[in-house]
Amino acid sequence: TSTMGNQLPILQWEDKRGLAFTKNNLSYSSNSLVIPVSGDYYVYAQVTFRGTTESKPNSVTEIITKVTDSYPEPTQLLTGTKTLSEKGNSWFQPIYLGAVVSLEVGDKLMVNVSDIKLVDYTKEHKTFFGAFLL
Amino acid sequence: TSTMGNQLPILQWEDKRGLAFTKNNLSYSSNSLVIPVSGDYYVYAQVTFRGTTESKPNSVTEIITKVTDSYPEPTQLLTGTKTLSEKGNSWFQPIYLGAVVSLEVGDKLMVNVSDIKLVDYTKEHKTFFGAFLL
Amino acid sequence: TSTMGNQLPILQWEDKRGLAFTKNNLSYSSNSLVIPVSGDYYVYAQVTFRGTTESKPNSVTEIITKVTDSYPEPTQLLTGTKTLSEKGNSWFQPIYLGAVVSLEVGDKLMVNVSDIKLVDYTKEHKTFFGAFLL
Amino acid sequence: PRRHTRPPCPTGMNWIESDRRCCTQCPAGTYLHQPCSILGNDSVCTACPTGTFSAQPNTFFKCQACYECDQQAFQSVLSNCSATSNVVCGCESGHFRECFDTLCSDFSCRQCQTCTGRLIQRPCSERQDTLCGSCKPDFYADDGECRPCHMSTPETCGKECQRVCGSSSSGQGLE
Repeated sequence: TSTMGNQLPILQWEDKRGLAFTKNNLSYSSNSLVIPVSGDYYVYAQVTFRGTTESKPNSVTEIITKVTDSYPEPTQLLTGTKTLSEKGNSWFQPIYLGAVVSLEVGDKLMVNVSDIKLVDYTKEHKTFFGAFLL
Repeated sequence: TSTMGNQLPILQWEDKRGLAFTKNNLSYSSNSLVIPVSGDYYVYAQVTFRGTTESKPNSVTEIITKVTDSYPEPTQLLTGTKTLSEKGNSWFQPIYLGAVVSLEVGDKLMVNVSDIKLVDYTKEHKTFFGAFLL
Repeated sequence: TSTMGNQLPILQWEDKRGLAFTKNNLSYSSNSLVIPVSGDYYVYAQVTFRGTTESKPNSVTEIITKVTDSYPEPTQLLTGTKTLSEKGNSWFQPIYLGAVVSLEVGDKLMVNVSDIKLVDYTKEHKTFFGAFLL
Repeated sequence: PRRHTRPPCPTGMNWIESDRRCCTQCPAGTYLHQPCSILGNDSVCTACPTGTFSAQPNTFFKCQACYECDQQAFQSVLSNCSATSNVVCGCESGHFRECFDTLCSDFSCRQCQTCTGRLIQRPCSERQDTLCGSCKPDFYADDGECRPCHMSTPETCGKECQRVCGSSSSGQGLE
């Protein structure tokens, strides 16, 4: 799992197969969406967390982060964080985030999570990430 | 309740009254939004589930599904699924989903839910469904 | 805290500093986004609620509301409401809402919450509100 | 930024941006089908279609959708949606409202307690459950329940049941 500085682990994404695609020069490389042209983008991501009672943390967190050449540290753009109280032997919890952010050409967007082992990566329609220029 | 194959029940929607509307040839028929022109669409839906302790399942699920002439089976585009742990007499749980998907003219979008009896249909601002062309 | 009629409390927002911005004549005044031109807008907001066990209510609610000159009462556009069942000494719960609504020039959009004391306003990436013209 | 410049409209009229003029409001129960125009014809108002309403004079281009009462939550219709008012929901008899927020705009209906064997301290009302009091006469408290005295045994026959089991046990003594 790759992380950056004191960041949370960074999710990796599929960008070609199934429902995944990139176009209009929005490209995907080293776990990031790379912004091709400056402007306002609607950026969104859903992560489905899941686990068993044994692996149930107090909370789960998803963060959409921006890395930019103009600033040495990542910037947290959007954060979804939720405490868990499920009791059954297995639990699952989706977190959706989406908003408009101003981005510069070359900026990189990534998704960090509190615990990569708890992410349901098995189905593309449960965990997804994207952006579009307004 | 209509279902298709081994699908979950399909929700029906109001498309004219109150906040509901369709335009730009995006039409609504037999429980589906019908895509008028091929392209990338931001598709979204929120379902508010609610019930009493007696009617509380282990989990609730919402799926945005695509039916297309070019493939005999429905395709799950977006899924939100959550375990429930509420203890009070009554519980309610919204699930929001939204993402960009590539669609072809004539494709149909619908919303499936784990249990139609648990859907709060009483207020249009709690349960809604839509799409727009980018 | 400002409220209107029998409404829930209205959130105040930062519209210039950090990630916040307004453009294309979409302006912010007296706790509302003011619509500059009639049309269909994708309106969204996330509120992160948080508290301790002592301050834990049965449920939390977020409502995006419209106030317009053409009708004397506010109209609820989108509502996210969830019962809480957390047991730990602290809890936090994000609610995201987003959909397309038809708006008229001069309409005002605001966000109401069930309890303003429970809103996490400390980090701009946890609680946010916006809209864009389609 | 460009200030929103337009003259205030006289009472009973609203500013219509698309026509940049004040137009007469449509009465409650209708919506603005067509704004007034420069030619002097007045606002054209149309009745709200079934399932929609407008409770106030307005220049809305659509009426609002009626809510529905939640049968799954044992709600009942207190008054139906009409062209001028939204549906009003309450609780079926024998139920009270459990509100979810300060406005009680969302609520579910819960069954009122029956206070078996107890005195009713406060009857069930629209917003509150029955408040049960102590055991009724000829009932005795047993593990949080109130049981009729005739079910008690000589051993459990407390002072509240003297009249019932006290006389029967002395009756046995006379035989």
